[in-house]
Amino acid sequence: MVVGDIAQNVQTVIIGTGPAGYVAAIRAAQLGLEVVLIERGEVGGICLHAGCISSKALIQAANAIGTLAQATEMGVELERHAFNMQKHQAWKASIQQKLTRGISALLAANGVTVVKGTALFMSEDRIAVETEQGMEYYRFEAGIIATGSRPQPLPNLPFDGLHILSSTEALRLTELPKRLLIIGGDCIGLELGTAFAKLGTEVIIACSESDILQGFDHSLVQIVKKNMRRAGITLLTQAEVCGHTIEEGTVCVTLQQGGVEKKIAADKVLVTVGRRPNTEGLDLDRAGLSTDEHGFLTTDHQGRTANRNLFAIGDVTHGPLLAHRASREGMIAAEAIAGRNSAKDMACMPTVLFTDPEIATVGLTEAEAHAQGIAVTVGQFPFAASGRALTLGRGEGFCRIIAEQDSRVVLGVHIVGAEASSLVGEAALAIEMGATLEDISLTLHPHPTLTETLMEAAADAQGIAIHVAKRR
Amino acid sequence: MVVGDIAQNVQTVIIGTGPAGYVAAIRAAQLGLEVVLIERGEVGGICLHAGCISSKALIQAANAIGTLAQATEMGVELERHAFNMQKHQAWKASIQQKLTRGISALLAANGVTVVKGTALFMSEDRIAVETEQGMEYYRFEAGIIATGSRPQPLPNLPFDGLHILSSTEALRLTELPKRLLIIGGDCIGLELGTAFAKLGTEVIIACSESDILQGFDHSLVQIVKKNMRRAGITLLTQAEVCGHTIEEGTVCVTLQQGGVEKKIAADKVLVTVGRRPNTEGLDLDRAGLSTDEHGFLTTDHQGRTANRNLFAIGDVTHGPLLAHRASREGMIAAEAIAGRNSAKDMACMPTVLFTDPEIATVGLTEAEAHAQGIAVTVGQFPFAASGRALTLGRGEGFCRIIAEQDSRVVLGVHIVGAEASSLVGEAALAIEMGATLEDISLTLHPHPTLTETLMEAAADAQGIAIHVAKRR
Amino acid sequence: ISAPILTAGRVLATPAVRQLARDLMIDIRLVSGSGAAGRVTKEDLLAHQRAQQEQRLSDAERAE
Ligand SMILES: Cc1cc2nc3c(=O)[nH]c(=O)nc-3n(C[C@H](O)[C@H](O)[C@H](O)COP(=O)(O)OP(=O)(O)OC[C@H]3O[C@@H](n4cnc5c(N)ncnc54)[C@H](O)[C@@H]3O)c2cc1C
Ligand SMILES: Cc1cc2nc3c(=O)[nH]c(=O)nc-3n(C[C@H](O)[C@H](O)[C@H](O)COP(=O)(O)OP(=O)(O)OC[C@H]3O[C@@H](n4cnc5c(N)ncnc54)[C@H](O)[C@@H]3O)c2cc1C
Repeated sequence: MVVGDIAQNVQTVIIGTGPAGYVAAIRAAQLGLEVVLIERGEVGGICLHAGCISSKALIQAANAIGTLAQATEMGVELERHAFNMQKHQAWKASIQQKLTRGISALLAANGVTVVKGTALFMSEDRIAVETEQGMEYYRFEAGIIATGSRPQPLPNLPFDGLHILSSTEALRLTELPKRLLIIGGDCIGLELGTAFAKLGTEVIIACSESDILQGFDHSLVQIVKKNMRRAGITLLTQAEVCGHTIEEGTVCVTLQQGGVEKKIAADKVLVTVGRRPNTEGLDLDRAGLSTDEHGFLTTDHQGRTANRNLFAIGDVTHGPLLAHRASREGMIAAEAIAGRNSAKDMACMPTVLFTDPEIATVGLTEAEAHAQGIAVTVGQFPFAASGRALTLGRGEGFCRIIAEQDSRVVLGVHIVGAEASSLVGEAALAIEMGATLEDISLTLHPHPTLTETLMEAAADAQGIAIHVAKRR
Repeated sequence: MVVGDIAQNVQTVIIGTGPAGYVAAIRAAQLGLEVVLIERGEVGGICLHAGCISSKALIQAANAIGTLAQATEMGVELERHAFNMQKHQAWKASIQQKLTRGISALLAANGVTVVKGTALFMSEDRIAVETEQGMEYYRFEAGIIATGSRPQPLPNLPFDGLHILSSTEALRLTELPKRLLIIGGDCIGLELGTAFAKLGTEVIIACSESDILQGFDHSLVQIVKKNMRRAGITLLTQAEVCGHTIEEGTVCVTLQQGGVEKKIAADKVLVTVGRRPNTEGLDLDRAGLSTDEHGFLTTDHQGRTANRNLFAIGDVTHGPLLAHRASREGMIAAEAIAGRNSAKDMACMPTVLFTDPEIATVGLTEAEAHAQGIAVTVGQFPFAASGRALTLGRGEGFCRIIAEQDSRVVLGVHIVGAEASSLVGEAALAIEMGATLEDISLTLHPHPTLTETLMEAAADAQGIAIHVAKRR
Repeated sequence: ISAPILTAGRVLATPAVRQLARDLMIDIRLVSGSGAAGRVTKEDLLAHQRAQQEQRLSDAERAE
């Protein structure tokens, strides 16, 4: 790095160390670029510190308790159990520490310079970083904006960090709430709500839509809703927040549901009604950029913004707020900066929900295929017919496959059931490879495993499943 | 079916209702063939009643207890637990019943005639079936031998069903043994040994080889051995059985280990030193067939024996004793009989071991590739670097990928770690599709899931893994 | 929420082949696939490239 008069010249500057930014930094460094990576908080971003990893730690603790119930059925006799949230937080912190250290070590091993501070743009090719030691300035050949997103507040239910929480704060609780009201029916609310309910909290989920998980196939959602009911979760749909009061540590939220007012008291309220990109305060206009009305940046197939030397990746850009999208965009942007022909040409983007059971979906749903005018063939296999699922005590759920009718090329796979998050890898590969139904059904899948559900679903779509009675 | 003078004429006769036979029957019926399926025991074969399913039920109960230890770490506080083997057997029986009924229903729905009895050959195209009501005779156009296998006894440690058990009997115990000696280091012994150890039995495994799991990559086995040690299992290698005595309910087995004699006392001894095909008593010579010295039948790429109208599939034939091989051979034989050009042309045959952690392997190992003179590139990713594995409390294990050096076509994948049995589906599809390392690393794998381990291993093989420090 | 990038009439080719097409500056939509279900293979790309080069050569000859 050459220290200039005012600004240090650097090949690549990246703002944000979430799964978008740190991955871009490592990839750029691998390709021989000199990289300065700027982070105002902790290395790892939301994903590591208040997102994917922390939520999955809580979910797994809750699942462990769920396993106890199954274990009883299997012959394991147990006496009482309790959940120690402080111990849980310590365990989670140890994982986060391990992963944060790992990322820092990888950044160091690749020669990436990490600067602690808050970045903002000075011009089209310069940024300022406010560090503890004062301001630093960098002039860059290429820059990447990877500043991520933060929880969206509800105007009439603003976060106070004590009673009205965002997901970030809910994940930092050191005591299990007795009664938790969740506003919002998206995946974050459902994942956390299900976990808290299993851990012993009384959970009420209220969403403004006609059902939870809008955009997901209805039949997948049904399976999850059944287990939510079993976990004792109350679900209120088409419910709008009208107002709230806080008295003696209890929040009382007034909801409007079909013209009727309902008051719900809870010791904590979790609001998960979406996320907002971190684009304010960056002085993007000085870099020649502007966002859409919601604050998101528009980019091309490589992640390039309207400013040719500036890229934007991850949650700040349009698209699903998913860590793997963020990381992949990071790789592609880094490769583009290094002069490669990489492009966001993925045929599909898997989505996994760590609900109970897990949902994993990739590619088109039947409805989406119909909307595109594609004639499809559909096959399905229930986990109840899988010997492996039964021995896991997890006979609920199914695997569905959707293929183009004539070519039999796989267009979508939708799984709700045990280990769906691990099964979806094959489905994603199938779609990217342009595999046909036959390719999947002719591939030997080991017995007794859950992978057989995809094989059988593919066979079912051809009318030749062994373990499904003829329905044609 | 036309009732003839002595023998009923039937298009297809299948002997045995294991995963080979019942699958062949359903497939043949789907293709319009008239099928008589003969079974002397229970529908479902070893797989369902004393193999895959029953062993996995026990393993899962043991894993549930394993989860308790992890749960403690995660913040779940537990009081004592115990294992009730009778309750376990009842649970397992309910699963077996469900699956047996399912198969019977599928057979009925497909119009397959199931005959209860023991079959033997009368001639090249006739069999006799000894039923409770007397003898029945069938003249067939095509026949399939799917009579499976049974445990191999040790001459100086013969099964007595009380103290010296086969896997079948070990799986039917209604009380947990206090001390269990297992003779044999193959997967059946290890799976059951690990499960019993976790459930509270003191387990000693003795094998005659220099290590357990001969044929598996050494580094995979190391991970499993570490967890075996943790579960308190004692492993004795290069140990030969010399003799035994039984006194007051205790078996005392004398082993010879490196010239030294060792006496081991146990309340139960489980002998798992292989399996023997069920080909005696079938009067195969009358059908024009003979077996090899071990009793196995030789078949062609469709499963056809030396008698063109007779097929043999599953455990009675040469090859790994695996249920999915059996089922696939069943499908192929049925299709061949129906005049189709199906063939056993699988590029790979996955093997899954339900050890702790699970091992799943498919395709070539490095050593096998070298032996074939193929230059390979290898990539590896540790579960310890997977956020998902850590939140599962399962940071042990790795995923390794082996590709042809020049073409980068994937030749083998070897996984030891959590949910390996679900992850291997993608690996098998990759090999069957002729996928390259790039195909896998460019496919978007969802975060945070264990599927990322394969993606990272594929990237590592190309020297571009994000989460692995450079080692080249 | 789920992001189907899949569209009707997409070119069937594996991720590695798609990347190779970009590296060879070939518009993969113009390549006819010889693989199963019309999949474009690496060999198809190389054949397309050869054909393009021959075309360019003969165009150049004609221009002379
Ligand atoms: C509870 C929860 C659960 C989730 N679960 C999943 C899941 O299971 N799977 C999944 O795929 N996704 C999940 N997500 C979404 C996922 O976390 C995000 O998609 C992902 O973190 C986006 O990565 P990013 O790098 O774009 O941004 P972030 O992870 O938000 O990182 C942005 C970083 O930039 C820093 N930054 C911002 N502004 C500046 C500035 N001006 N100067 C310097 N630094 C700055 C921030 O401090 C932050 O560290 C979850 C999210 C939440 C909240
Ligand atoms: C403990 C254990 C665990 C295992 N775990 C796995 C695993 O995880 N994965 C895996 O892939 N494989 C596993 N196996 C192996 C698997 O069970 C066999 O490969 C599979 O059952 C073979 O199927 P088959 O149909 O060839 O024979 P079988 O399942 O043995 O069925 C043969 C049937 O034929 C009947 N029969 C035999 N002779 C006659 C006759 N003369 N007349 C009428 N009927 C007859 C028998 O009663 C039996 O029902 C395991 C085996 C054991 C013992």
